[in-house]
Amino acid sequence: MAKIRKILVANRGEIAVRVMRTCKELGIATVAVYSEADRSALHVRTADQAFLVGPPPSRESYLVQERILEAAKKAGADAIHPGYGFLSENASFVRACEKAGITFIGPPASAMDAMGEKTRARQNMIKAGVPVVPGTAEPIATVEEARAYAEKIGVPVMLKAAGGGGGKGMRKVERLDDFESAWRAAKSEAMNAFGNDAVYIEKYLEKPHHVEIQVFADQYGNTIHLNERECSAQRRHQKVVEETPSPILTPEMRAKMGEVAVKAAKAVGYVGAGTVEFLVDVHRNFYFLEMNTRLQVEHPVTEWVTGLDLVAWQIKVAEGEKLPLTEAPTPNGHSIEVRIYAEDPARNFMPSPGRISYLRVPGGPYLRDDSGVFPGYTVPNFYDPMISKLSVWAPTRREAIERAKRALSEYVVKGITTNVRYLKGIVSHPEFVAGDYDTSFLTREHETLQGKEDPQLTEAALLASVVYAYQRDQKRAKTLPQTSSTGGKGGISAWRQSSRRR
Amino acid sequence: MAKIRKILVANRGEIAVRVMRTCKELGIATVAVYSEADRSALHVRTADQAFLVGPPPSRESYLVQERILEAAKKAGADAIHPGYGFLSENASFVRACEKAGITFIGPPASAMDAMGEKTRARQNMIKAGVPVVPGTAEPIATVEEARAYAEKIGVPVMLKAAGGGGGKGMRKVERLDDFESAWRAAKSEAMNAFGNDAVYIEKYLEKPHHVEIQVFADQYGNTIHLNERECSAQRRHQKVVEETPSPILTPEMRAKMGEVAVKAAKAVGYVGAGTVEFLVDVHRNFYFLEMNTRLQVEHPVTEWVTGLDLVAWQIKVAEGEKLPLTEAPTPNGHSIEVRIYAEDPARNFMPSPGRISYLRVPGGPYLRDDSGVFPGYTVPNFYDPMISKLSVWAPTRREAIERAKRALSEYVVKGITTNVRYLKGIVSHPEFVAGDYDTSFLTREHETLQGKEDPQLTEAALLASVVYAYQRDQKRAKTLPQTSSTGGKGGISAWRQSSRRR
Amino acid sequence: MRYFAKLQGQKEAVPVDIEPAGDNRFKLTHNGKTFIVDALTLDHGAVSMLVDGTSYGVEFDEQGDEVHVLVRGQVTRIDVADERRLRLRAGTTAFSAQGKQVIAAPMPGKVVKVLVKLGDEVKEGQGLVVVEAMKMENELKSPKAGKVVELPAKEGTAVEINAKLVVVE
Amino acid sequence: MRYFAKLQGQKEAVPVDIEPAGDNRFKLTHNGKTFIVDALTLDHGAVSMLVDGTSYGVEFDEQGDEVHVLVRGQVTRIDVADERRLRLRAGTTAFSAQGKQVIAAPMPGKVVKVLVKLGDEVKEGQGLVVVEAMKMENELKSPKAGKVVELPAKEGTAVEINAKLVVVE
Repeated sequence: MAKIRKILVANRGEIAVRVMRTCKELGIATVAVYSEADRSALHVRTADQAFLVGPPPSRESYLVQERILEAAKKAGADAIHPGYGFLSENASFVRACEKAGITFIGPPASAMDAMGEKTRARQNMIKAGVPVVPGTAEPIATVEEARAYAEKIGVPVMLKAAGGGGGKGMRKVERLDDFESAWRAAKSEAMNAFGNDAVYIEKYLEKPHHVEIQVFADQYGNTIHLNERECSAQRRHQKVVEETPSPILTPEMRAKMGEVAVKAAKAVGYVGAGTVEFLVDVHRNFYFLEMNTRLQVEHPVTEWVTGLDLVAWQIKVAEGEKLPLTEAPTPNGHSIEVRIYAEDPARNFMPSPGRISYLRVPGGPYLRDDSGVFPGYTVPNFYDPMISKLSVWAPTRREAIERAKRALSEYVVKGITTNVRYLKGIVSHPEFVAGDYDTSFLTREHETLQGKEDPQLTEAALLASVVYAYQRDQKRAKTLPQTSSTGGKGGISAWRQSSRRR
Repeated sequence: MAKIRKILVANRGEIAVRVMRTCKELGIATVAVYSEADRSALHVRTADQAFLVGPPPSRESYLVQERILEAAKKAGADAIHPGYGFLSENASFVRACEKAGITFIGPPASAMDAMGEKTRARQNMIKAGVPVVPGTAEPIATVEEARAYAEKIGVPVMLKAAGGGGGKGMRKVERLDDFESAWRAAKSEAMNAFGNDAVYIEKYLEKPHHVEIQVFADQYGNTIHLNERECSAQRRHQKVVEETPSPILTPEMRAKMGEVAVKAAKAVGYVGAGTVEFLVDVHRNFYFLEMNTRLQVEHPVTEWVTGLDLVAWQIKVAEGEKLPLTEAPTPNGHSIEVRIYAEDPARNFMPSPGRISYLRVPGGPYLRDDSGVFPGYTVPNFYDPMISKLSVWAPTRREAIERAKRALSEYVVKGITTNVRYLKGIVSHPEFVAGDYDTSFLTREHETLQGKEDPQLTEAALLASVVYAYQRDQKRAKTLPQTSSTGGKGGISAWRQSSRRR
Repeated sequence: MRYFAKLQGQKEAVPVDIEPAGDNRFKLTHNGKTFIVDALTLDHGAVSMLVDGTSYGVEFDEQGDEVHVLVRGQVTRIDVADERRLRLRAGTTAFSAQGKQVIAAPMPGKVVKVLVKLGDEVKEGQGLVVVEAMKMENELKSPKAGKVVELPAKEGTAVEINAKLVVVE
Repeated sequence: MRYFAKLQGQKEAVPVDIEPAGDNRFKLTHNGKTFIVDALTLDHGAVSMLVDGTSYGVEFDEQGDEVHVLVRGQVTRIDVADERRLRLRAGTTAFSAQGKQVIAAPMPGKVVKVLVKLGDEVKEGQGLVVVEAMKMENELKSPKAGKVVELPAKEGTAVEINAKLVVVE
């Protein structure tokens, strides 16, 4: 098969940049696509070429197949990397690429058909003899039927988008009273995220762990796994912290789950990078949850302990190369990833888009920042609030935790609110440190994770704030004697002005 | 031996920050010292405590033992980490620490005596049966004697500071006419750097490689080596790019040199981290050059391929722990470090201190930025021009080179001139890529390394500059109608003003 | 000079006196205690603060009335002002002290659903509008039981931060 | 509007015409060729520039007359100005065109050695003063053969960038 010379990355933000970095190292030219809201985005400047594909809402830009393919033709790209989300798990797009004679870097459409629709996936896995979580075999048409089914199997239940994963269009229902609103939210989120509002129901397992297996397959049927990732630190079914190896897995379990994951991938003729997600219950039984037929956000932790570049592998497999390994490498050391979101944990994780006035990222040994932003960038409010992924490596889990805390203590983002302190709260929490935390961890411990106040630091902050205000006012008095009159909002606007002028 | 609870870092810049990072991960409190020129430096903010030790010149601050010890007592530090340079190889300081009852994190004074004075070191090594470069056994008193000796053994010769390494107080003399000025420069630099202007002479080997072996010893006589670093990419005897493994070493040579290095360390009763530097000639004979009795600038490349934290090891050895390894680990993959200097390669590497108006550091897989600066920081003109060390890792050397190029392409420093492009020129140069480059490489290839011009990029720059000027002038016309009158220097000052206000 | 600093979540603003003491030094007095603070302001809204030897790297981030102060990973939200400005402030905040409650957009986004009609009686905690930002839906609930007296929120419209959506009385 | 851009190392400034073309677009004409450039200025002296599909992340850094333009790792030093400013410039630079050569401090630092005396005859390339900055000693050599007619440099004194050290005529 021919070498790939130019790749269009059909995505935005950190993952677009991350893919382009590997392309650059491989000497492959890159093409960015952007919506009107992303003209100033980092991925546009990182690429060799960039094309506008429509208005801010993803449905009108990043999700419009024709626009993406048009850009690819204009640029003369011979391959498309979909990243994650958007069109990455859309089989019809894969077919459209084939028709256009452009290599889609990912699994064949058939494998996506088999796995993309979560409900069909469940049926396929049952056929393949893979254990699955009890639930409906099909999406449910009406809220009434859905509610009836929920009553039948009994709450808590999970509402899940059939069209895709990543926590979008997912809702846990604890009380039947909340069913309607949860249903509405799940469907509308699903439509936004995947352009498909089909939702189905699963029984909710108590205190489950979310453990996933990275699989990789070439075009010749060689399929291996690259060990697991522990992703139980979730909020709203959105992963927040991931690590590998999983602190709860024995070598035996790892081998068994890896074997099942490979079986699942082979059952659908999988090619490229994929992830088989499992729920592990308190008795350490594991159930197939879904297969993500694309690169995962959290792939860096796997890269840290294997020394591989998964994006480079994806490209090589798409070029028709054979897998360089024939079996899972033994994990080297430990890696933890934390996701940095533009959101305010203190205000119910309210998204906090806006201008990043100052940014200082951590440095030093064994850490990695996969960012999609830069100082002076304005985070738009149309897309996922994740602005960066910070990952660390260390020989042992204990050291990795200390390193993650150190790295987070160096992360400074100003102008918008982020969850940096919350993340530090998570990796410092005794339950996380002990290693046996289930998917209810973040919700249960919400209060503690906000972090408790250190009176010494509060006093320091108090003193500093007075010095700050004093110097600001002195300076203002000097540089803009007139503004005292302009303080329409009781001087606040004047403060802002002076801070801007600085 | 007792655990260390608080460490004073008797240094500045990136190495002070790097040491403090490890301390933080180990739960050890940190104390910074700073000169009047460093009040705003990053290491001051990174530390838990900070104390002023004197005026800008290092002779009046960082090199004043009493001041450092006074700060340590005030802070209640139980140990001092010297970093590299400054007091790190000063035996009298080690004794002063002992007297003060403060643990010095480094070798015992006796080992420094034996190795610190380069001339004594040579004698000791000859005793220990280690091959050395021909030269004077002692420092030379007068310029006349020195010149006479140079004439005797014949140019080219090396003038070297007896008091310390790191390229300071070192001059190569090609023509006897240049002898006096080289001698003067070497002595005065030596005095500045080590407070000792003793200089001796060595025969200069043609086309030598600089290959060094990292050694480590605990307090119980266990001494191992951690493989080599290739440091032949030098300018003015200042390392610019380092890598490991060395592309010219066979496993046999590695073993042999490692053995000799361990012998050298044992011969002087060495403890802690040290580096034995060798010159390797065209016939692959190697000669002892000197031993650096401290942490090296380039230690990160060794950390990348061993997974170790050498600073953590230094601290544990100082606490009396045994070495965790009993022999050299096999290097895992390949690592390259480039040193980012505030200097202008196009103007004879003129130092370029000043304010860093904007900084964007590279991110993504397998790279590490050890920086001592931050956006908005003013680089003072009193100290070493190195502002950061960028290192990368990859499974193979070829991939590491591509990654280094990619990382450098993301490094943006504005306000001061840096050698970033020059570094990219080095790692892209065929001779470097081929792997067999000697210490004359950078000087020989100076012109090529400036990089050649790409007309397409020049045209892009031309267009961009006009857009920039146009928008700037439009904005100025709007916001400061009056400044047209203030352009004292023909509008230049006005440009500056407007850019400042922005 | 006297400043008043109100920590987030606290009712009372505490007085702090400050006077310059040369170089970057300031003498601060806060409930009885006096501190000599060496505070070097860096040019990106940060201060390197030394309080007899202890080093604090402080980052400031002004957001409306508050300045967010980041010290060693802890963010403290402080509303600090001199007497004159404090008086001005008092005027503006008096309003919300009454029974009327304004529900404003907590972030820029899009109103995807309005769950009430003008004149509706609502319970405390009842959902009023759903605002979507960054693909997350956020249901804004009523802070009190009462009646919807204003309803500027329209489904499908984009809203700026702090835009008035609902008023409950 | 017409600008003149002089690339470092070139004698002649080339004329470039620019006119806005809506949004972030500009029509530029440079020796016969016309470009439609989509140039979005970011707020830290950078421009994201698209020239029919090709993306250039451009970073600007003003240093004196010149603006240093960083594009894909290549730094181009350009002196760009409109006609009025260009005329002003001419006046200031005329001076060095004469036989007099001013040797100025290339960076802030300290004069550690003055190697000549007032009135000395010097050869081209002869060392005049040694300036130390960042622990590196830099010997400044005479650009031409001539006579030392001014010598403001004093050993042991600190000097700012561009400070006049020696004048050779």
